Amino acid sequence: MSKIVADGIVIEHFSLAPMIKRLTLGAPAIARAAQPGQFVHVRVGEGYHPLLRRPLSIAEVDREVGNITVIYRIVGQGTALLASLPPGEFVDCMGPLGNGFDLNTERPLLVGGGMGLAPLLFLAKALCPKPVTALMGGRTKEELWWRNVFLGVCRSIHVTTDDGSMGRKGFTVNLLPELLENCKYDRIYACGPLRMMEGVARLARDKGIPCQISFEDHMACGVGACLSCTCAGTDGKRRKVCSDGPVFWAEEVLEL
Amino acid sequence: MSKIVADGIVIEHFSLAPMIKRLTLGAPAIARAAQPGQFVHVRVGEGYHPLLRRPLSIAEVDREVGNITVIYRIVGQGTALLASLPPGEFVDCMGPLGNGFDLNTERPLLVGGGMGLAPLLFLAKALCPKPVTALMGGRTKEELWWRNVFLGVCRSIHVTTDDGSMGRKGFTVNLLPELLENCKYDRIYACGPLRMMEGVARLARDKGIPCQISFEDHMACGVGACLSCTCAGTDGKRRKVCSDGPVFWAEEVLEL
Amino acid sequence: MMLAVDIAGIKMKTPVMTASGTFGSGPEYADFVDLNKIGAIVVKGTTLTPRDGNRGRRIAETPAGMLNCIGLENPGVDEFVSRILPGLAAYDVPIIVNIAGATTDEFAELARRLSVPGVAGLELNISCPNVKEGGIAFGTDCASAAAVVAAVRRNTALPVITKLSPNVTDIVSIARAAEDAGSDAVSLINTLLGMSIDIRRWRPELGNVLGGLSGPAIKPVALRMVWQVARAVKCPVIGLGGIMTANDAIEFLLAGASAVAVGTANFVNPRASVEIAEGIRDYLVERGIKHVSELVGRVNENI
Amino acid sequence: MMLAVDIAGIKMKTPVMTASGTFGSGPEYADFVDLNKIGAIVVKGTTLTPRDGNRGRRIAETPAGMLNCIGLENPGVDEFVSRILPGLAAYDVPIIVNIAGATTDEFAELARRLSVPGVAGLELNISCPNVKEGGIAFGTDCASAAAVVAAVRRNTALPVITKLSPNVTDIVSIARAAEDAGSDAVSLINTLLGMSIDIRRWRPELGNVLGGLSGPAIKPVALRMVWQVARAVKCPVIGLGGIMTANDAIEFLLAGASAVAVGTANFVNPRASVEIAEGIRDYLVERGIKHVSELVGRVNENI
Ligand SMILES: Cc1cc2nc3c(=O)[nH]c(=O)nc-3n(C[C@H](O)[C@H](O)[C@H](O)COP(=O)(O)OP(=O)(O)OC[C@H]3O[C@@H](n4cnc5c(N)ncnc54)[C@H](O)[C@@H]3O)c2cc1C
Ligand SMILES: Cc1cc2nc3c(=O)[nH]c(=O)nc-3n(C[C@H](O)[C@H](O)[C@H](O)COP(=O)(O)OP(=O)(O)OC[C@H]3O[C@@H](n4cnc5c(N)ncnc54)[C@H](O)[C@@H]3O)c2cc1C
Ligand SMILES: Cc1cc2nc3c(=O)[nH]c(=O)nc-3n(C[C@H](O)[C@H](O)[C@H](O)COP(=O)(O)O)c2cc1C
Ligand SMILES: Cc1cc2nc3c(=O)[nH]c(=O)nc-3n(C[C@H](O)[C@H](O)[C@H](O)COP(=O)(O)O)c2cc1C
Ligand code: FES
Ligand code: FES
Repeated sequence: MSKIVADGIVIEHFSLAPMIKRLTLGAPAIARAAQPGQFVHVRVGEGYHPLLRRPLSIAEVDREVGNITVIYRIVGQGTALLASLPPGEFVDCMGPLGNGFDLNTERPLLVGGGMGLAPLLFLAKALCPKPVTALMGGRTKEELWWRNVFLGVCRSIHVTTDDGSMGRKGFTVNLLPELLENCKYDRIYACGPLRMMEGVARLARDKGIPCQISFEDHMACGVGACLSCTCAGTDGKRRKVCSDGPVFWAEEVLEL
Repeated sequence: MSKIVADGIVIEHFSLAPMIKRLTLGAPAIARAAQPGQFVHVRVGEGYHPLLRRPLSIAEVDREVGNITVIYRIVGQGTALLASLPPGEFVDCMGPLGNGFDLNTERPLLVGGGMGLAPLLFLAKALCPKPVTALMGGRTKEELWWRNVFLGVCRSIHVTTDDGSMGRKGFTVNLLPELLENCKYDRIYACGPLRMMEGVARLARDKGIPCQISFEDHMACGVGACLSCTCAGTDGKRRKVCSDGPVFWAEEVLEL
Repeated sequence: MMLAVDIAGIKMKTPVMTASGTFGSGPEYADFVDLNKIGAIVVKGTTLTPRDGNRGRRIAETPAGMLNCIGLENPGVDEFVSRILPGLAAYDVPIIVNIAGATTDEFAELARRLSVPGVAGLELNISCPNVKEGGIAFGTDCASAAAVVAAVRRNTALPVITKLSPNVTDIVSIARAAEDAGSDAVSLINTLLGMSIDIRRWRPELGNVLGGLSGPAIKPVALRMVWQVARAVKCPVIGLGGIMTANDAIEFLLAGASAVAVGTANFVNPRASVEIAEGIRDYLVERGIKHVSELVGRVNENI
Repeated sequence: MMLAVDIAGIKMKTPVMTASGTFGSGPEYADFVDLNKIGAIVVKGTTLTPRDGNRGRRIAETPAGMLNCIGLENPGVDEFVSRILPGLAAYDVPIIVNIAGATTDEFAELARRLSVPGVAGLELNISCPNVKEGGIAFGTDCASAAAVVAAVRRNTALPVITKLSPNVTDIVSIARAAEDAGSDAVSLINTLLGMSIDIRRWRPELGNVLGGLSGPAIKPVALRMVWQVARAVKCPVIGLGGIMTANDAIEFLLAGASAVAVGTANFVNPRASVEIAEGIRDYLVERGIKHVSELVGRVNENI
């Protein structure tokens, strides 16, 4: 599948929660090629300030219509600029970039925190009708509007919050052992804070379940050319998050 | 009258001619203070690219409603950005800046070329009901949509075009001697290309008619602080176009 | 009081000054900002005799920046002292005079003539890229920088600030030379030497061909130099170069500047110097920090 | 043919190259641009042994620019020759290898090992701001720059391009030293040394504290240096620094560059190198100019 640069037209753009937006772009060639776990590299303005593109995970795809959707948090200048675009405007996208998730599973468990849930949403849809279990964590229930977004695409959803305002009190890694006890998953996919992914990967290894994780790093090129985003592989070789990842097998990049 | 910085709200913004726009801003304090010949210094974007403000002559003022109007040609990045603003948006304006025209006249003649006609429009209105004569020049009749704009505020309008497609063929300075022969003006106001203003000022001097001209230069501060825009006065002293001008008595700055 | 600083004996209500050449002598901006709320005003570069400055176009825009080649247009020191300085007495703000000599002796003479009431300090412009004699040449060589400072030092009791050029391989050594020669503070950076070309006319955009680059584009270079110099000298450092917002100013303070100056930003937002000071105060209040000096040099490089 | 140039014996279809470190070794961008339409590809800085590069965050954005502190991560020269170079044979584009040694001997050895079929030329990176040994130190001193060039010269028959650092007082003297020591061309500029600070965490944004500034912000400085150097040396000059558009590239050609390189622009627009070449051709056609060489150095400074 080849990567392209294309002007995606804004089809729909609205707030899902405070500071969180859902943006659907008409970009048929990218939609056709996109795999769960891949991302688009988006130019947020015409001028030189900000200069670089912003990487955003592909959260949904409508291959027939030719749309891709991203879900993002407004954190700085770039996402704020993006957030101001009304339907009909164009967004310059490079994509789909990176290596996606391995879909070779029958009983998948998806573990996500924060904006890490965005690529897992696409993954969950792509895995349907397989029975997808999702485990999601957030600080408070206000952060778990994600639950509604995942409802239609999961067999079951488990939730933790740091303060116990929704689901189990604690972190996803606290609930995870129970899930692994009760159910036989053949693959775990984790995306979120590094600490969380490490915890998940450790438990997965102990149970002998193959685990994939998705990394984030500051990116300039997004295609493996600039070495802004590399990390150390456990084999001593370097990996590029943008093009070797963002999805890796846990043991490839995490010392567990 | 004191200068201010204010967010003017876009009231009306439309094309007067190809690449020419007329922009009306709600900016009551600037409207109240504005004198013909003064300008506003306009920030054309939020970011740092472009960085500097753009000077634009005040072309019309509605003191009651609190509006000012500028008429500008799209020539580069800044004016192109400005041109994209719809009604309801805000434009950060400093103004009114500079020294305006001396209005102490009974039979004024206004001579303008190109965008130099913008400040003369405000002047013509301010001089009403005195009998204002306007002499305007352009390359072709396409450039003389200005004529319609001036119709309501002048007693008589004379037109020259380089190619003869409208009015007299030639330059304003070619027609000027005739006008000066036939009519007794007590003041000439000229704004346009330097060569034109020099020609007009020379004829005015020969006839003993006091003449004011309006200068342009690249400006950073617009208030006399940076010395980007200075020119030599005929007395050997320097003048700042932004704050000593843009309107000068011809003999103050032109070696005739 | 949480913003008040004392830079080499110059008492300022806020650590935010205006940069030479960008704020006239102050009154030009009085319609827009209360000059009494500015840390200090550094007036336009002043020379022994009046100067007309450079011919032709004097500014050009560049991405997130601007080039200028004003060429030190100014009415000369005597006119400044007799005509401009008295008008500034109406304001309660320290006036620092930026001086530029074509020779060491001229610097010394300027210092002598400016050691008058109403002048709070002198800034030695050994870094102007836009003049033929003197200017940047003094600022690219340790020995001549030191000679200028020493000559000025002998002729004045006023606080002396040396303004450094960024167009050098090793700004730290020049800063040290200035300090050792008796400079009470250093300010940096002046503009980076740059150029732009009009591709329609195949000509430089600026009348003087080359000009000085200022504005946000140069901020990372300025910040780096302030950090390098602040670690190397004991005297206070005044940081400037591309400061547009309070956040920018805070970066400079953390990097080691005891005060900052705002230049090009004045053209974009005439209230910048005061709004930046307000923004710094808000930042301190939000974090429960008692005084701005607690930020100075506190960037932690050990990652 | 109106765009074809010969730089020190390297035949290019267009005068638009890609800058080292910003275009991988080429295939990374092959989905977006036809590599055969690029003037020359300058591959990432290559060292004698593999390097992991710097720890921590490696890029930060600045107004109209970016900072990087990659720190010359690369698989080492042998891996390059055995594994990467063969793959590039599929493309009809000159491959120039950017080399970085920690010592003069290392530069010489790199040149020897890279004097193999498939390598069209060497670019000596005596200007990397992001490594501890070697790097920029070679590029800030005439004698050591000359020593590197001479050592490389003895070890290779390939065209040698010396890449100059802008972080110097006098770039012209370094360019002359490189030319006199046998460099066939010079390329400039590498990045300006800069810094940025995270004011929430009171830490440098970059893992390496300092980084190299690139992008449109530095264009005026790069253009000035190209103009200064092109007037002073006889060898061809390759101009780079902030080139985003054909108009930017034309400024560099008029200033005296015989070819240009596109760096940071690739990140923003992966087709930049080819679109810029197309834009230059359009400019020539519109003006009835037969060949791009007719632009080189034609800026007229006599205003
Ligand atoms: C592969 C990948 C996928 C991502 N998917 C999503 C997603 O689906 N939804 C979402 O909300 N966010 C996602 N992010 C994070 C997102 O890219 C940043 O939040 C965004 O770039 C911030 O830009 P800004 O200008 O608003 O923030 P600023 O903080 O102003 O950005 C400054 C610079 O830092 C970079 N940056 C800031 N935060 C991050 C970050 N967390 N990761 C990488 N670079 C960063 C920016 O790209 C920019 O260059 C993803 C990041 C990566 C690497
Ligand atoms: C006092 C004054 C009043 C003016 N009034 C009008 C008016 O009423 N209508 C109108 O159409 N134009 C007017 N101009 C010219 C107008 O300011 C420029 O056309 C405008 O700044 C161009 O900006 P740009 O970004 O589109 O062009 P660019 O060419 O991209 O601008 C690049 C830089 O050059 C400056 N610049 C470009 N052209 C001029 C110019 N002719 N004069 C001064 N600076 C310039 C810009 O401000 C900017 O800093 C006036 C200029 C001055 C000095
Ligand atoms: C138009 C203009 C005129 C300047 N004149 C002087 C001057 O006379 N003396 C001086 O030391 N610096 C002068 N400077 C440099 C500024 O004081 C300041 O060092 C530089 O612009 C960097 O700060 P900034 O990016 O905030 O503008 C001038 C800068 C500009 C833009
Ligand atoms: C991420 C990155 C990595 C770079 N790596 C190298 C390098 O390995 N060797 C080198 O000589 N220059 C390197 N450079 C410098 C560029 O080749 C170029 O000189 C500089 O970025 C200025 O050009 P630009 O503004 O077009 O990017 C690098 C620049 C960037 C942004
Ligand atoms: S972002 Fe350039 S290599 Fe990953
Ligand atoms: S524009 Fe600054 S003095 Fe006129």
